[in-house]
Amino acid sequence: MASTPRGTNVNLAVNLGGLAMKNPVTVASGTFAAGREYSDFVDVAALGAVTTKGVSLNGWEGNASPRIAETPSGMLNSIGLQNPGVKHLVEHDLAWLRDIGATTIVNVSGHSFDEYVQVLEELEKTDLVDAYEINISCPNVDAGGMTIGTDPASVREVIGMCRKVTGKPMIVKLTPNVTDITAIAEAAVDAGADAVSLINTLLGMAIDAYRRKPQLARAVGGLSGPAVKPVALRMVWEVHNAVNVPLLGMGGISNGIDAVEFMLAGATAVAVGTANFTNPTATVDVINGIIEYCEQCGVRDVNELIGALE
Amino acid sequence: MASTPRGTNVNLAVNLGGLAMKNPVTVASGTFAAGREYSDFVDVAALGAVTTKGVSLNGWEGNASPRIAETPSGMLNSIGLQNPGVKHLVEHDLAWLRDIGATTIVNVSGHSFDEYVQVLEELEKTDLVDAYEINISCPNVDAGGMTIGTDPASVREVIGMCRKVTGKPMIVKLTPNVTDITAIAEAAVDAGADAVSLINTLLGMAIDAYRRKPQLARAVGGLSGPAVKPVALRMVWEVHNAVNVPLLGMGGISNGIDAVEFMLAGATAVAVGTANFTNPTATVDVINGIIEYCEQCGVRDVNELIGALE
Amino acid sequence: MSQLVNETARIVSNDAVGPRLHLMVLESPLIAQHILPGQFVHMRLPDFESHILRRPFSVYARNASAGTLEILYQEVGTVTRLMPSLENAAVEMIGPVGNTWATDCSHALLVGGGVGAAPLFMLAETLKAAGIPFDVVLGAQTQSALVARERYAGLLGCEPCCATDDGSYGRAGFCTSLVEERLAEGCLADNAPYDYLAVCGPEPLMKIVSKMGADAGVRTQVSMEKRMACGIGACLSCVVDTVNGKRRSCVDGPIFEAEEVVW
Amino acid sequence: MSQLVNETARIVSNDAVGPRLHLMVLESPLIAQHILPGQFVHMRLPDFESHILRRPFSVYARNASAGTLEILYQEVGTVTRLMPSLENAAVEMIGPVGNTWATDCSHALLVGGGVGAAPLFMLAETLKAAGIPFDVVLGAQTQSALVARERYAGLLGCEPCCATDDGSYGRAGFCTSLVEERLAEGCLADNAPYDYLAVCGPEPLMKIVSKMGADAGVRTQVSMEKRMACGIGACLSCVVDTVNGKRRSCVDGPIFEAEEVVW
Ligand SMILES: Cc1cc2nc3c(=O)[nH]c(=O)nc-3n(C[C@H](O)[C@H](O)[C@H](O)COP(=O)(O)OP(=O)(O)OC[C@H]3O[C@@H](n4cnc5c(N)ncnc54)[C@H](O)[C@@H]3O)c2cc1C
Ligand SMILES: Cc1cc2nc3c(=O)[nH]c(=O)nc-3n(C[C@H](O)[C@H](O)[C@H](O)COP(=O)(O)OP(=O)(O)OC[C@H]3O[C@@H](n4cnc5c(N)ncnc54)[C@H](O)[C@@H]3O)c2cc1C
Ligand SMILES: Cc1cc2nc3c(=O)[nH]c(=O)nc-3n(C[C@H](O)[C@H](O)[C@H](O)COP(=O)(O)O)c2cc1C
Ligand SMILES: Cc1cc2nc3c(=O)[nH]c(=O)nc-3n(C[C@H](O)[C@H](O)[C@H](O)COP(=O)(O)O)c2cc1C
Ligand code: FES
Ligand code: FES
Repeated sequence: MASTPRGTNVNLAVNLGGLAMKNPVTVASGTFAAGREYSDFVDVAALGAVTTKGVSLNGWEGNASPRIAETPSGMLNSIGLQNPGVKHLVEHDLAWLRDIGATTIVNVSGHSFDEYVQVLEELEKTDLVDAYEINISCPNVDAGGMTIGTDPASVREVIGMCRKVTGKPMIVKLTPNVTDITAIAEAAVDAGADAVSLINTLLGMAIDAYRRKPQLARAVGGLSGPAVKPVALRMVWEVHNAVNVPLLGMGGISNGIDAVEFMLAGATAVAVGTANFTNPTATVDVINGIIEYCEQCGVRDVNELIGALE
Repeated sequence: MASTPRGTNVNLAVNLGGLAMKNPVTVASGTFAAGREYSDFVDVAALGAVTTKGVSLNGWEGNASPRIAETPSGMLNSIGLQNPGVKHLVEHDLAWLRDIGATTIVNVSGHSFDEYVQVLEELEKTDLVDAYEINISCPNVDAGGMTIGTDPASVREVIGMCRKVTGKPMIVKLTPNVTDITAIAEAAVDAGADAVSLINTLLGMAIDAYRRKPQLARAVGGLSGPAVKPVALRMVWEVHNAVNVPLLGMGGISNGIDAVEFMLAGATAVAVGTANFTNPTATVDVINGIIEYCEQCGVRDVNELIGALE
Repeated sequence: MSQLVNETARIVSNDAVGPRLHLMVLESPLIAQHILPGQFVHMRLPDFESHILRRPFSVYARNASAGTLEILYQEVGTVTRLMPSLENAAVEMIGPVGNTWATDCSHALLVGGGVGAAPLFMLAETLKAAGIPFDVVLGAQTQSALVARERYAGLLGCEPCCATDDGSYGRAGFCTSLVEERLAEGCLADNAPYDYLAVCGPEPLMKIVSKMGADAGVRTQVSMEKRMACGIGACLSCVVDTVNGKRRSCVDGPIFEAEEVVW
Repeated sequence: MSQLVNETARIVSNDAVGPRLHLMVLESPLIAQHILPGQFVHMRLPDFESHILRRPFSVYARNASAGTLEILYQEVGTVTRLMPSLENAAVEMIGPVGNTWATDCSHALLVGGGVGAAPLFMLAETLKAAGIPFDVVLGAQTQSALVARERYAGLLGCEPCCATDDGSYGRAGFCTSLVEERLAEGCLADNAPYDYLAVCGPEPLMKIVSKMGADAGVRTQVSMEKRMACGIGACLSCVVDTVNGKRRSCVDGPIFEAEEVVW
C-alpha cells in the first residue's frame, strides 16, 4: 500500500554538499520522526533522504501541552525538541533506517556548544549516518541568552567545533528570525558548513480570545506550513545569492510545484514538513510532482532547475 | 448603504499615545488610500481613525508591475510607496477627511532622514492631522544601505529629528524583519515615540514555476494578511512586555476576535489592512465584532482588554 | 496495531441530532472492517483549505459488512462548525489509529460525558457480545444532548443511568454522583463489584472518576483527547503526562490507564 | 461612476462552454441594473478560504429586468480552476467597477481575442441599439474556443470575422491579419473608414492592434487586465504605465486610450 515514486527518464539525483541523494526530496526534521510511522503510507527508502527528529545527548522532555495550534494556512508548534537521546536514536531508529536502505540525515541539537560536539562524537562511532543537519535555531543555549542561530560569532564558533569532529557532509540549519539571513549563512559556511538548510520556523503566537490565554502552554511557538512559504522562498533566494554551498530549502512545501519554486530560487534539495500532517503521502507526491513538472517542461535533469530563476 | 458600527453600552474609546479614538479600530496604511474609495461601503468617519497611505515630500512613482501576488492566506505587495506627494495629500485628502469629520493619522515616509522632517514640517503648517505614523520600514534610505527600521541607532536618530518638529501624537511603525523587535521599539520610545505600531509586512517572495520568474516585478515584496497574524501577535506581545507606550497592532486582522486577540496581547488599538480587500466592510465588521465579544463576555470597557492575557 | 490506511470516504449522511451535535455516516470499507473500540480516524475535510491540520474523531459505530462508519461530533470550533455543511463530499481519513479499551474484565462500568459517549459504544457492543455484564453512565448538559442514550438502551435492553446538568432528564447535576453510587452498589446485573471502569469525556470528569476508581481499587482507563498534528505518532504534538514520562496520545493512547496519567 | 455595492449574488448556472471555458450566470439585481459596457465585478468566491484576494471578471451580458449577469471565464490558475465546481453557491461581488467604452463614433471595429470577446459584447449591443455600424473580429486558439461567436452572429445578423490559431474555423492564424484587412477595406456595412477601434485580449494582441490603429489614425481603446487587490482604487496594485504616469486599471480603467498606454 505504501506509495512510491513513479518511474521517469528525468535525472533526479542531486548532491547536497557531498550527500548523494537519489532525488531532491527529504523531510523536515521533527515532522517525520525517523520514518517508521510513515512507512504504512510511503516507501521511506525511496526518499532522497530521511532527516530524523532533532536529537540531543541524553534526551529532553520537551514542553508542556498544548504544544500545537492551527493558524491560517499554518500551524504553531512548541514541541521543545522532545527526544530520547542519541543512544536511543542510534539503536532504535538509525539501525532500522540502514536496514530498509534509507539515506539518513541526522538533525543534531544541544543545550550547549559542547553538547553538539558530544552528540556528533556519539554518532561518529557508528556508520549509520550519511549527513548531519546541525540545528542552530533552538533557544536557551550558552550564547549569552541569545539563540545561537541569530549571532554570526556564535554560529562560527559552534559550527567550527562541529567541523572538527566530523568529515561527513554537514548541513547547518538556519532560523529565519533574523534581520539578515545572509550574514548567518556566511558565518556557517566560513566555519565549514557543506550545505545550509532553511528555514526553521518563524516565531509566532496564537491566542484564545475567550479563555484569554495563549493557545500554546509556552505562549510562543514556531510557525510552519504554507503560510510561511513566501518568507522561506525569499530567504533561500537571498542565501543562494550570498554563499556558494548547496541549499536545502523548506517552509510550506506541499506539492511538486512548491518544490520546483524552491529549486528555482536556489535550493539543491527540499524538505517536506508540515505537509506530511495534512497528507501522509506528501513526500512521494512531491517527488511525483517534480517528475511531472520536468517531463511537462522538457527538463531532463533536475539539476537544471537549481537557481534557474530568471 | 455605507455600513456603520451598531450602538452599544460598551465603552469603545481608547487613547493611543495622546490620540483620542472613538473606537480602537483604524486602517493599515496603504490599504485604504485616504478613505474616499471605501466610503460607498463604510462610514469612514465612524472609524477610530483613518490612517492614510504613506506620503513623501514630492511624490514617488512606485515600483513596476506586477505589484501583487496571492500566497496561502496572504498576499505580497511591492507597491513601493507610490504617492503624489504631501501637498496633494493635504489639498485633496486631508481636507476631505476633515470635512467628513474623520480622525486622521498620516503615515509619513522619506528617502532620507531630512525628508521625513520636511514632510512633517509641511503637514504641521495645516491643522488637518490628528496624529502621525512614521513609517521606518521602507528600504533605500540613507542609513548605510540598511533599512532604517532594522538599526536602533538610525531609529533613534530619525525619530529624534521628527520629535523636534511636532508636538502631536507620534506613532512609530516598525518592521518585523528584525532579530529583536524590542530593541527597535525601545529605540523609538527613547527617541520620543508616543506609541508604536506593528507590524509592517514580512519580506517574502513568490515564484511562477512555469515562467521561471518571480511573480513580482521587483522579486521581493511584503507579506500581509491572515498568514502573518501569528508573527504579528507574538511581536505585539513582546513589545508590550518591553516598552511603556501604547501599541497599535496589525497584521492579518479580519474580524472582531482577531482584534481582541491583539488587544489581549497588548495593543491599545488595531488596524485593519489586507482584510479590506477581501471584504470592503471589514473595518466596521471588526468594530461590531469587538462590540459583540465585549457584550458576550461582560466587558464594559474595551480598555479592560489591553494586555489582559493571562 | 493493524496497518494504517488513508482512505477516501464518501459522506453518506450528516444530520443534526442534538444541540450542536451531528451524526456523520461515512462509507469507508477498509477502516470499517478493522477498527477496534476506542480507536479513531484522523480526518482531512474538503474545502477548508486554510485549515491544514486534520481533525481526530472517535468511531461511534461501524457496520463492517456495509463498510460504513459513524462519527458523533460536536460543534466546538472552526472546523466542526463548518462540518455540518458538508453533503455528499469525500473526506480523507487516516485510520484505524490508536489502542483499544481493555476487555479482560468481569464487570465493567462505562462512563461517558457529552460526546464522550461515542468512543465507548463499540466497547459496549464488544462486552455484550462476550457476555460480560456492564453498566453505562451517561452525562450531558440537557436532555436533547443525551443523543447516545437510546442506542445504549437498545443494546442494554434497559435505560443507561443518565444525568443532565439542568435536570431535564435523569439525575440532575453531574454524572459523577451516579458513578459513585454504582461503584458503591456494584453491577446492576448481579451486584458484583466492578473490576473495570472505562471513562471518556471532558478532562475534569475523567480526573474525578479516575480518583473514584482508584479509591475503589477498580482498574480505570480513560481516553485522552489532545490536539493532534500527524495523528500517527511522528510529531509529538499530542503528548500526555504520565508516570512514564510524556506519551503520545495518538498511538500510545488514546486510552491510558488512569493511574498512569499525571493530571 | 455610479455607486459601488458589494452584492451577494446567487449562482444560477455555471456551465462548461468550451475548452477550459465556462459561463456563469448570477442573480445580482443591483449590479445588473447599473453595469455599463466594459465594467467589471470584483468577486469573492466561497469555500476558497486561503485565497484572500477577490478576482475581477468583466460582465459579458446582463439582463436588467431579470436581474442577472453573465460572466465568461477561463480556467487559468488556482481560483478559476476551482470555480467550475461551484453550484448554487452565493458569491459576493463588488460592482459595477471601472469606466466604460467610448460610443461617440460612427464606424467601430471591435477586436476580441480569447475571453476578451466578453467585455466587448455589451458595447456591441449598445452600438447596435444606437444604430452605429460596427464590425467584430474574434480570435481564438481553436473552433471550440470561439464561444462568443454565435452570440455576436445573432446580434450582428451575420457572422463575425473569425480566426483560429489552428485554422479549425475562419482564417487560420492570428486575428491581427483580419484587423489589418478590415482597417484597409473599411466598415462592412458601407465601406466607410472606421473611426473607433475597441480591443480586448492578451496584451501582445492589444499592443499590435493598437499600433495598427495608430498607423491608420483610428482612435483605439484597450481594456487592460492587471492583478487587483482592492478593485476599487485604493491600493495601487493594478497600475498601468501611461504617458500620464502610473494609472489604476480598476477605476481609471480598465479601458484606456491605446495611445496613452506605455506598453
Ligand atoms: C482521539 C480523539 C477523539 C475524538 N473524538 C471526538 C468525537 O468522537 N466527537 C467529537 O465531537 N470530537 C472528538 N474529538 C475532538 C475533536 O477532534 C475536536 O473537537 C476538533 O478537532 C475541534 O476542531 P475545530 O476546528 O472545530 O476546533 P478548533 O477551532 O481547532 O478548537 C476549538 C477547541 O477545540 C480544541 N481542540 C482543537 N483540536 C483538538 C483536538 N484535536 N482534540 C481535542 N481538542 C481539540 C481546542 O483546544 C479548542 O479549545 C476527539 C479528539 C481526539 C484527540
Ligand atoms: C478588469 C478585468 C476583467 C477580467 N475579465 C475576465 C473575464 O471576463 N473572463 C476571464 O476569464 N478572466 C477575466 N479576467 C482575468 C481574471 O481575473 C483572472 O483570470 C483570474 O483572476 C485568475 O485567477 P486564478 O486564481 O485562476 O489565477 P492565479 O492562480 O491567481 O494566476 C494565474 C495567472 O493569472 C494571472 N492573474 C491573476 N490574477 C489576475 C487578475 N486579477 N487579472 C489578470 N490576470 C490575473 C496571473 O498573473 C497568472 O499568470 C479579468 C481581469 C481583469 C483585471
Ligand atoms: C512539529 C514540528 C517539529 C519540529 N521539530 C524540529 C526539530 O526537531 N529540529 C529542527 O531542526 N526543526 C524542527 N522543525 C522545523 C521543521 O523541520 C521545518 O524547518 C519547518 O517546519 C518549516 O517547514 P514546513 O513548513 O514544511 O513544516 C519542526 C517543525 C514542526 C512543525
Ligand atoms: C497594498 C499594501 C500597501 C501598503 N502600503 C503601506 C504604506 O504606504 N505605509 C505603511 O506604513 N504600510 C503599508 N502597508 C503595510 C500595512 O499598513 C500593514 O502594516 C500590513 O499590511 C499588515 O497588516 P495586514 O495584514 O492587516 O494587511 C501596505 C500593505 C499593503 C498590503
Ligand atoms: S499527533 Fe503526532 S505524535 Fe500524536
Ligand atoms: S486594485 Fe486596488 S487600486 Fe486597483
